[in-house]
Amino acid sequence: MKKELKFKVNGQPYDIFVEPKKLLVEVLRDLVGLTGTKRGCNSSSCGACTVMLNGMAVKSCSVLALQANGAEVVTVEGLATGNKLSPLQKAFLDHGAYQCGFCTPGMLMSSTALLAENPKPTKQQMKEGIDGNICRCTGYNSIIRAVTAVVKGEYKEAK
Amino acid sequence: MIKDFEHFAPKTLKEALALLAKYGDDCKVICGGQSLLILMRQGLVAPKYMVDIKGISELNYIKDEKDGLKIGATTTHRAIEKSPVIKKKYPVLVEMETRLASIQTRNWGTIGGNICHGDPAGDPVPVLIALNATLTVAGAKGKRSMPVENFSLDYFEVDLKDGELLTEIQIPVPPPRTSTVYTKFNIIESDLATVSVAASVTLGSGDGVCQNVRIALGAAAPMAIRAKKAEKVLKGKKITEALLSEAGEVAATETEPISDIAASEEYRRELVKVLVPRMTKEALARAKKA
Amino acid sequence: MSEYSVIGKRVHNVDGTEKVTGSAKYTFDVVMPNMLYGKILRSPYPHANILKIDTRRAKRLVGVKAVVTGKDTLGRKQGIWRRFPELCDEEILCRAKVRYIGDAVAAVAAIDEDTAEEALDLIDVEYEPLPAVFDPMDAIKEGAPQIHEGVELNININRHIEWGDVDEAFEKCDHIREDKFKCSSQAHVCMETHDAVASFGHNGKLEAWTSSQSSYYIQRLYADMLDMNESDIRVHNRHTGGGFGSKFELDSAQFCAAILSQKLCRPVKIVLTREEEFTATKRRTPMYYFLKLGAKKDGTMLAKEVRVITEGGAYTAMGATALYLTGFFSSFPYKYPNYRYDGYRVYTNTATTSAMRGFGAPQSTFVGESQLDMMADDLGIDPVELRRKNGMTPNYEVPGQAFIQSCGLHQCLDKIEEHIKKQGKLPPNHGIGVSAYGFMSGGIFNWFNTPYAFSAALVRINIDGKVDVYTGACDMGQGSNTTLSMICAEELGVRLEDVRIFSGDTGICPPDLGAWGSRQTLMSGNAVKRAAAECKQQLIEFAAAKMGANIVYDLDIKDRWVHLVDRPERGVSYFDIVKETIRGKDGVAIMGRGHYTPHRKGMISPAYSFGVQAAEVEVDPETGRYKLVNVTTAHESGTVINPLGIEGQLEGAIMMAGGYGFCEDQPMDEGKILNPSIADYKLIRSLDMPETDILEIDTYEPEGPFGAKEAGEGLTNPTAGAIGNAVYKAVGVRIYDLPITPEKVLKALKEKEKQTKKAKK
Amino acid sequence: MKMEGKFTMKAPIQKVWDFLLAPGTLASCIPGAEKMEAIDDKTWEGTVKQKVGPITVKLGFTQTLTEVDPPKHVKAVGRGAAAGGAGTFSQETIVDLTEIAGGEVEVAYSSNVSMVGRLATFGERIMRAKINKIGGQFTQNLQEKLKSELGQ
Repeated sequence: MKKELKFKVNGQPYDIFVEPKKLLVEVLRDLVGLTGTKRGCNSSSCGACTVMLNGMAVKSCSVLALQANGAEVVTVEGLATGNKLSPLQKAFLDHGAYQCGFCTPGMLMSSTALLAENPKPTKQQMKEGIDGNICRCTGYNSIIRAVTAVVKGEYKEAK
Repeated sequence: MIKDFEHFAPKTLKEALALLAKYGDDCKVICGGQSLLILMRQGLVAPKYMVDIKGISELNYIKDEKDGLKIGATTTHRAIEKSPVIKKKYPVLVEMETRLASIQTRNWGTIGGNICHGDPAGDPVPVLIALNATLTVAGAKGKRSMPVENFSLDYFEVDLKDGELLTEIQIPVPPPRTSTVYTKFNIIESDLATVSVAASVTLGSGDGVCQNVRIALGAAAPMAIRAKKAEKVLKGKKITEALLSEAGEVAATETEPISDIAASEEYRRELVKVLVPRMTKEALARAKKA
Repeated sequence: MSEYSVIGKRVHNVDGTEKVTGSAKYTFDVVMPNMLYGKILRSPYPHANILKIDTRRAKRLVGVKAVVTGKDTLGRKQGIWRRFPELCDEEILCRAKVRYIGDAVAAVAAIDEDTAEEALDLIDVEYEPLPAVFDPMDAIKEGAPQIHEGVELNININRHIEWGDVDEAFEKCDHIREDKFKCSSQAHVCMETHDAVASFGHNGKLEAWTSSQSSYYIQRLYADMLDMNESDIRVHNRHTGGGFGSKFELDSAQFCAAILSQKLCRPVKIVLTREEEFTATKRRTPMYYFLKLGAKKDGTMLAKEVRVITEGGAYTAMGATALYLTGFFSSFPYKYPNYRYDGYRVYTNTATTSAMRGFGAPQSTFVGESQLDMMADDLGIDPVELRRKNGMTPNYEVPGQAFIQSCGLHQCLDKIEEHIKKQGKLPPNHGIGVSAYGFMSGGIFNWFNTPYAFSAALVRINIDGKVDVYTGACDMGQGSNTTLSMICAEELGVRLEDVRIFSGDTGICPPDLGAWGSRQTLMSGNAVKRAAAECKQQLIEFAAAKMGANIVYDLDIKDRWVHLVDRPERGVSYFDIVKETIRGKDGVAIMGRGHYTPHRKGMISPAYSFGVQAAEVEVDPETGRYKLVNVTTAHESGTVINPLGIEGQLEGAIMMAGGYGFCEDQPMDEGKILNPSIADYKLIRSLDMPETDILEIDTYEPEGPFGAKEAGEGLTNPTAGAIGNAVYKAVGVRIYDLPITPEKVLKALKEKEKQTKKAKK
Repeated sequence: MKMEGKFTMKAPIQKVWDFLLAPGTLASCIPGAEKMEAIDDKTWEGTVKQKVGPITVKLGFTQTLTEVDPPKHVKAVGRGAAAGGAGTFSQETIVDLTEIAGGEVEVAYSSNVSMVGRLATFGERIMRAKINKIGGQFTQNLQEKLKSELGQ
């Protein structure tokens, strides 16, 4: 039996009815229509589906959609303001912190959550911050360089 | 593929227990769901009813009380990791949490869910055993408590009867000059443990004698276990390298490891032999400073 | 470098903004009106006859629109070695027999994925299990179960390469080593699993969207399997979530989606699950290696003999190429005067082994570089010195095989030696291991039997001066769209932002063999460059006439400025010239065509890149656990088109190749892969990733566009060998089989301890 | 997954053999066996229920004696399928009896269990651990039954 799910995605309120078995990632992609969030595994291992739920990075394939009732969700589509990219998005571009791009939404959400929580992380903390996300292309170091650049304030005016 | 189910989101423990009593074997409890949802996606678990206790706020707390630390079962790993009081008084819990899976998992997954999943390679249980923790479960008939090492019964099986819920973890105030440490051995940093060791050492006053020691092993048997014989080797003695190494050898005989894709049975025993002395020594060194 | 205005600049990929905003659309994201979802039923047996398939119960399930089996296909067998029909051995939807756990037997289309999956459980397949064989060493024995009818001893294919007189040369050697190694399997683990949306119209034409490295191959193989004209099939390549060698053969998602769609005339989408991705797509070829290496006292290598038996799995796929290349690259990057290779690819009842980044060379480099270090040890020669003594140099001919023009191996060796010296005395249990490598820039072979040029491109300049590039090349994340756009911009003398690229759409792009064998920078790059040059020529002809320049002057275009080369201040705006040229050509947009097929470049590749890598590890001798501390690579890939792109390729290769050495493996039990999930398949994550440093060496490859050559796969070759050599340097034990796990290291340490004790007694 | 072992017992070989071949002896040693029905003197059908943590598996299975060489050798082959299409399994048990000195009989057994399907693919770590354990219990049950039956 479907149940009501009221939540906000990227600031936009939604009031929809979902089957209890639906995972947050499925609702975001199939019902809300935001396909930026990806799915790469079936075992909560790859992090491609990472979104922010009430400010925390979570794997949206491992959260029942109904558990997001009343919550605020931010997806990769919510990072840029109009045509203005977020500092991390800009840094990812400049540092080549993506290749095929399939893990990138998850990487961006993990790093965004990390910096929201701790604006001055150490390198080790940055690595921990994206350790739940697999990237098969870049080797991670360019992602760490991108996050470092943001932490150093190189993208300040972009805010 | 997840089979559909009926979803209940009780707001209180009482409501949850009533639901569990009503639906019995046909229902499963979900909290963070970080382990359960994987099994459900794989079609291995397909409950008709799901009691979602994530929203029960009365079980979500960290309390620092006179007789020790109380953690509610629906407290997330991340809340423990970031708790200032835990960091100050029970730093081993923070060390353990930072190595548990990924931040995403810790943000949503809960300590209670982890313990109830009964994975012998889980991180919290060995540490809680070393800390001499107690668990409280609640059911229709009331509450009961037990030492954490008695809770796990077998592979992925714990001492929860139908209709019962884990509600609280209690950690006693450690005696003075006590230190507890934890390590897990794996190949990929954030992976499950191939073998894990938690050790807690209490030093006697001044003489450097090991007054008490608790050693717990993860992924070395069907459930996290206490290496009691190894503890005996060390207890009441002044610790020497030879004794430590003997404790490692003895601990290895207490294990019942399996061979799987991560490691062979023999290798797991070897790791216990190495890591038990190593962690005990570490705990000892820290206890001396404490 | 300053001679270029676009090339050599650090630029972000042309599709970067889409990727960081989540607006990039992958096949995974494609949703079409009236679309159905498909799922595939796979064999749980490694080897069995299919006695009966009853689909009635599945068809009755509400929401199921079609169920197909092998009987619904034309019964053809496909393979990428099309020139050799006997090597086209895979039906994809099996009709009579399954040959590995994961072979497809039926497919369902339904209104949603859950319904389709539910229907799979309702298909009753009656199997007759057959004796199965999993290890090539067993499969090759007399009396082993025969996997393909008529294939004796299960030998799928064998390759022989030889030059010089190997036997005679061994007699002259002062020292000979014989060693055995085993290379493990590896999964590609593309973040986007194989997926396809196939859509047949009522006109019988097929349009498909798929995550692929070669739209042309998929189009052609579809045509083979469905008995259609190529031109009635349009394959789109959208953003592709990684390929690494796994996505240029026709796969079960593509084929089953098409068969279902053909039946229903509705779009059908199939996305493989991660488990299917691990168990039912191709993987890296495991190999048994038997090496014999002979040298003079002074370190001169006189002869090498290599025998390889590879685990082929159930079908041929690209495994035949891997067999050939591992044999050729076993001689790399050294000047062996005498060399012999014999390789056998053996069918087994396991998932098919095929192409994966490096294509047989990571295997040959691991074993070759391990053995070379052992030889250095035996001879008492420094490992870098030994490599220097025998290393390839520019303009070297591999006898009868290949001609190497540019080669910066020695500069790389110098840089790495310098790097190692700079580290000084290492802490205890640390070690630095070295590994040298080379790789090809695209293959010359045409077993696919294409009548087309290997690469082709069209360039069109529109009235506003903006440039459209059309190429069959496929960007799977490696950044070829960016590289090719840069090459086009440089050649035409415009800015990168003036170029728009359309790639991998067989409906509008000229055929190109696609993104494999590190071919796109050189081959597609040459095609694009030539197409751009043809456009530029038209502009320059017009500009020369317009400017009335003296006939002795050459014209060129740089940064949108059409000018005299010797008097750059004399010129006109590119935009003006474009407008006028189009007007002058009766309103036809300016178009250029370019193509490239290597000729007279030997049998392997038109160019080779080289490098040397040094890996530092720290070993815990009590547990065998080691940490990858640093990986430093000196490499040369000719002119660097996009430095940012090359860094990414290099660091990414270390994650993958380091994983091959360190932790990635696919253990099996009776043909069943035991770790078909990312939870159980160990991948290097950010906390495990070593520090990486790059030492760039300048070279210029005459055959490449602006002097460029490959920088994609070669970088995957050295790391496993460097790790093995580093572990040896750190604690003195040699691991002969991949991956080099802590457990193996500890076992070897204990064995060594035993031997030392014995020796003391 | 293979399990092997042997033990000795003081009893006439024929007696051990008779017991071993008695209807259902082998099948009933399977831990969690719930219902056992003899189809003929060589075939039994039954169900097995096993709980592995959160996973409950219900298997329907058939066991057949495929090789009988009295009083020395018996081979039993079992096949089963889990309810809900979660997977199928096959099991092969060989028991060899050898008379050794002093009126003792050596009972050597080997058992090979293999699983296919979703259970096998997904629950690797969990199932493997459990199957090892079930295998151990099976042989333990066999030993205990023999010993108790033959009064040792």
